[in-house]
Amino acid sequence: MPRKTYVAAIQEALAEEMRRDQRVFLIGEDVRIGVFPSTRGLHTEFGDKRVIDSPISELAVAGAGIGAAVTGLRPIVDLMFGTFLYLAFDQIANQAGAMRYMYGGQTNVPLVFMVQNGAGSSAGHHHSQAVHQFFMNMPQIKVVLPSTPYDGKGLLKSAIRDDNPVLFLHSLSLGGKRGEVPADEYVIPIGEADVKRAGNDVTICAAGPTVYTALDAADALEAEGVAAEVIDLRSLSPWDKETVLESVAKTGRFIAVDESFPTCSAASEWAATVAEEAFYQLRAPVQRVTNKDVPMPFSPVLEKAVLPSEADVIAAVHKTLA
Amino acid sequence: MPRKTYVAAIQEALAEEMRRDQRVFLIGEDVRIGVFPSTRGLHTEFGDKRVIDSPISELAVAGAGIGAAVTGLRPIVDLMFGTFLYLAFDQIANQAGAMRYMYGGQTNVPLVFMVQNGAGSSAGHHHSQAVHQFFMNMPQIKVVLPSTPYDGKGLLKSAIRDDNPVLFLHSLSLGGKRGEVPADEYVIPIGEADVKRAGNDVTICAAGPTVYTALDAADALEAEGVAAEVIDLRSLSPWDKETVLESVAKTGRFIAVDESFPTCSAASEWAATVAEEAFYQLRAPVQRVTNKDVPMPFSPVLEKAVLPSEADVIAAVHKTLA
Amino acid sequence: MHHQDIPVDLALDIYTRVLRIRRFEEEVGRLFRQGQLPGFVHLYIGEEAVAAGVCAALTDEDTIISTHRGHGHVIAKGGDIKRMMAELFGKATGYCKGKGGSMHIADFEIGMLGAIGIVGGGIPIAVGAGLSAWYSGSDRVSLCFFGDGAANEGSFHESLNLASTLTLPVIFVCENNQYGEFTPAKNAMNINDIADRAIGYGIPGLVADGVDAFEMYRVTRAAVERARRGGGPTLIEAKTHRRGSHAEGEEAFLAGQTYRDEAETAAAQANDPLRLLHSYVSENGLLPAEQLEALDSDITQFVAEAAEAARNSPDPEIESLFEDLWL
Amino acid sequence: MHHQDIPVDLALDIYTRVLRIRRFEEEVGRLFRQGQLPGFVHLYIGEEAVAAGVCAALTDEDTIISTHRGHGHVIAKGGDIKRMMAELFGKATGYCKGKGGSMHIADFEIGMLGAIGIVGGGIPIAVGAGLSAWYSGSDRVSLCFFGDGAANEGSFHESLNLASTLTLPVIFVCENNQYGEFTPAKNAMNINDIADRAIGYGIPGLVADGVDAFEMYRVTRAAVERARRGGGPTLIEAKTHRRGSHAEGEEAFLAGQTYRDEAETAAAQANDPLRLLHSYVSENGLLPAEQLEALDSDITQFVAEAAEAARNSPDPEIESLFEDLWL
Ligand SMILES: Cc1ncc(C[n+]2csc(CCOP(=O)(O)OP(=O)(O)O)c2C)c(N)n1
Ligand SMILES: Cc1ncc(C[n+]2csc(CCOP(=O)(O)OP(=O)(O)O)c2C)c(N)n1
Ligand SMILES: [Mg+2]
Ligand SMILES: [Mg+2]
Repeated sequence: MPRKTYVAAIQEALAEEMRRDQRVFLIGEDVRIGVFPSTRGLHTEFGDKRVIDSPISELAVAGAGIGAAVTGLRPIVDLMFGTFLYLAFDQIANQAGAMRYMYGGQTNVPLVFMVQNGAGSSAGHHHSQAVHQFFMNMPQIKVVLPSTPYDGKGLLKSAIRDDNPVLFLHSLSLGGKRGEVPADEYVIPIGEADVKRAGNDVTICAAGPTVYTALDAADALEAEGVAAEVIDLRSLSPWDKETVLESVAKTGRFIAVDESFPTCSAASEWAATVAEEAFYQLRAPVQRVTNKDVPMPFSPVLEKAVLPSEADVIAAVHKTLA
Repeated sequence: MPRKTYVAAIQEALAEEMRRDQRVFLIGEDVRIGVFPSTRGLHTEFGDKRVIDSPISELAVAGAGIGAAVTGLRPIVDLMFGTFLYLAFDQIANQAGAMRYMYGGQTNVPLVFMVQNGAGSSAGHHHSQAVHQFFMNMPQIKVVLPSTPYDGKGLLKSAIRDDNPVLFLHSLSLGGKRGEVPADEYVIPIGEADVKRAGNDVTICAAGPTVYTALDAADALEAEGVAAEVIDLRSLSPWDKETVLESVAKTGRFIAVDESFPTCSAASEWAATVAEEAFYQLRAPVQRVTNKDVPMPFSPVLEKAVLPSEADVIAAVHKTLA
Repeated sequence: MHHQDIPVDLALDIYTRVLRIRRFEEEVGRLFRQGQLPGFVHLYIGEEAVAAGVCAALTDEDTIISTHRGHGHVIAKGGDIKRMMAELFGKATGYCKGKGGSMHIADFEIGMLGAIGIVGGGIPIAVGAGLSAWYSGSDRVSLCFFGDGAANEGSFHESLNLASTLTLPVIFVCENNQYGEFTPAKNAMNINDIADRAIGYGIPGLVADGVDAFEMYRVTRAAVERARRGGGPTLIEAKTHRRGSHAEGEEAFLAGQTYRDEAETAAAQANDPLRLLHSYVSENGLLPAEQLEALDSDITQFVAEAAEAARNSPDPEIESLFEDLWL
Repeated sequence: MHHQDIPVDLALDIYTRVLRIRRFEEEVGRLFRQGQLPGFVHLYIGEEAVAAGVCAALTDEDTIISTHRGHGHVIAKGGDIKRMMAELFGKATGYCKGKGGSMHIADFEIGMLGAIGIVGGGIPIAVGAGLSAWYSGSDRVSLCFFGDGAANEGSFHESLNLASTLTLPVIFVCENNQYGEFTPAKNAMNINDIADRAIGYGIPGLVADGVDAFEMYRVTRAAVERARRGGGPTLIEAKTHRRGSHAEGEEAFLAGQTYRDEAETAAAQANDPLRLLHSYVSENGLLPAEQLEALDSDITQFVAEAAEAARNSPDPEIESLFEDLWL
């Protein structure tokens, strides 16, 4: 199988879906030139109408995506950084995330919002926050966050084909990661986790960049004779509770690794769910490994210290086994 | 002690703090006439400069509050309904919630954002969402949600005197509730829960309107011989983990009752924390009682069915005791 | 006075739309006062000529987006009074099966893409509907109603600019009814005409008399033609008057406080769009007096029946909570 | 050419500000290319006359708010080059102890209330600083820098309108450097002059030559006087040119793609604000040639020393993570 980078796989998903379906188009700031390489080259192939550079107007661009979606198109709205969604928050939470329901099923919103999620480029608070937890809370928005080129391509295709609004999160820090991507057409269903590493001693749940943190920790733990199971959720909403609960039934120990501010985070959700539904299988308390509870600092050493680290995960595993 | 309504107590806190400190002022849409009675009458006493009607421009009004706060004033920014904060989300998350930290402690943002939180007026999705979970996630924002006139007044005073940004949430559905409010000056520190009812069998954690849901359930359970402890968190961020953990140490059973969409909710946070830190005291799984996971419908019967009910709480208690 | 350019059929059509809105809103006001309606209700009385004139210039394919004050837009676009009334009652037979309510009526069959309870929230969505038409090469036009208050929201600015840069077929109709809740428009902006804001986007901005349904029709038609020709968006400011409360029952809110300019209110009363149209129709003999009366009583009765039917409709089943979530 | 109204001291002051910004930014560009700086860096080269002229018209009490492209604003307002450089390196000795970085410099001591990385995010905050002055009866003025791209954000619209309705002492300086990232301003709006948007708020809107520091000084001074007199806000559009990249290292982003109008770039090169000022200062004999040279080499050396000091400064302690959180 050909090996591709994470961004190349995402770019490929965009190009293939735009070829497949004339209703799919891309709109956002500088998507033609491509601030992120994921949209680069699409303008050359698809032209002005299908790759639209917008003014810097997140609220209107998000809303325009919604209006286009409810009138028959399948927009991909690229808003660049996760935090820029804050400017479009109303359109996502109040409109995209409710129109179908609010209007009694008269319409649907087949729309993908696409942004980079989380830290890693030492760009300070305004460009380094993870935002998935906000959108997971919304009842009518799907959220995905792939960690590999394979998952990135397969999930983006599913997101574009989904008849509901999907927030597709990608990670700048994973952009250059390479992995196998089949030449043949495939999709990855939204809502299915992937066990990235099997193990019987402890279940570690992660998504996006933290999958690698968890895998690195699992490698280190192997040397100690601890077999950690690393589940890459891939989809955050809906998320694959079943796979996680099955794993915990086997391991009796659970650690949620999540790049985000701790309170009301995805890690809180995973930990609460496991505590609720696998209580009698648990042999030790669930644990959360998240960002430290501070805004994202600029300095690379501070940024690194804020993010969940391999050492944090190992410490949590040691604690759960103690 | 005089008995006052919840809104009257809030209004009193505003008036007293504005009298006490010339730097305190109020800005928002129709705060003079008072869309909500909490701001009524203040304009008559304090005049145009201190009670400012703004255009319908949530983002700018929130930002103006921040700019005023960092230059020496103590603004209260009333944005009416919780969902309207979505339009100001950037200013809250990126600016108010980070400026002090981001600028290395050079400044601080003594600012209160004030909105009505949650459902209860059958006004449909756009006017009925609870939003506290979003702001609890932010590392540099405090969040309070009082359930009684006494708590409302005391917490609002603390919020206004706090040197950091505080989101003060109040509840339309509690507006007419009456309770004792001391004539003498008092404040309630942010971060302290209040045990609204003591009991040894199960710990029920709630805030705002769900405190009454929990208390009603506790009344009904008493008849069955079950003694539920109802903790009113009052402050959601920071929240009083200690009081909750102490209670769980006693009861061994925990139920989080939270009016909000379930995923990544405050209930998830409370449940995860208890599961993490009180695991060995727990005699049954933690449980969450939240909204059903759908946008807020308009119809009163549907709205009621979405919200956490007394029956839901009782069912959870039965389950935890089974 | 006779409007040469308004054929009899059209004049009667517009008159009927205005009348239907008025009688509907009057009934809704009564129902609200009687405590029969849940939630908030914002009436369109005094502003009917805007929706009626504007929508008469649209085809069934053209789409509209509306606001919290949206009943008139639905009716003007040809919506079903019975289903709307049922929705106001929160019933299963309503437009949105009781999930939307007064502030969230939609009828996608007739191009009414929905009322939005967030001030300014619909404007970008209308830009998207216009983008859709432009993208597909359709000659559909997207039209958006919003208030003077909404014109101070960031969404207004971003949306008009976006529509302008892409030359989209979008018509922005600002219903300047002089108030946003209790705040006079002139306190919320330092300009006389919101239409002037069009200058900032390089698009035409027109002021129209929102009490004159025919003028609304004319300016809208010109904007529609321009949009269909690929000429891009237009901003139309309709000067109109909100006759009654911001929201029904506001007396309780106000608790004796006032915010209205009495003289202005009196002038607005005198300049009633329904009365003006009625005079026109009868003075020019477009319809005999008895038919005019019959039309009115038919509509009045129809609305009353709609209320009766709505009242007697079933509430939504609790199970329906989990329907209409995903497609 | 001789500017009668610009005293020698002032001309030299402005010249010095421009020169300091230029030498600082050149050094930062070098450091970035050498991989010494973390994060994103946006240089102000070509736009120096705007910050220098504008800030020369402000007192130390007046406040400014800046953007992702903010180094020039800090220097023009009298900021400390050493502390800024240390912040760019993310060091403990930086303005924000390493927590802010290039896009988030602030110096509250000199009324520099902070750079904001969110496009348009600073505009409302500047309105608040103006509100503060108005509230306290101070004659302080609040000034806000932002780009042509930011003028399409909702925050621009809401902020100018809010400042206008309250008649606040706020000066909005739009640095129209012709691009927002890779998008020409003219593609992102259908108007020639952003200043025209002032019409929509009932405030003065002026176009100024952003290459001419003295003109920037003059229009700002007039706006400041107006604001201090209680005349309310002014929008000033400075026509300027971003000489280099949107962000340093964009060649990698671009991967061979181009977005610039070559002729325009050449014209901008020819119209360099530093060269123009240098000619003025030397041709009018404001400073002898050798002193001019000494000034330049002093600044150059100072900046190099700042870089050296920053490089050798300690990283923040990990414990500092939990400082500066609450007051
Ligand atoms: C974003 C937002 N802010 C505030 C409100 C509360 N609100 C509802 S209607 C209204 C006034 C709107 O004024 P205008 O746009 O002129 O419309 P009108 O009611 O006059 O038709 C306000 C402030 C809201 N629904 N949404
Ligand atoms: C809200 C938001 N959207 C997008 C961006 C990404 N971004 C950073 S700078 C920039 C261009 C800004 O253009 P302009 O306002 O003209 O400022 P200039 O860079 O030209 O000085 C963009 C789009 C951002 N930082 N914030
Ligand atoms: Mg209005
Ligand atoms: Mg620019």
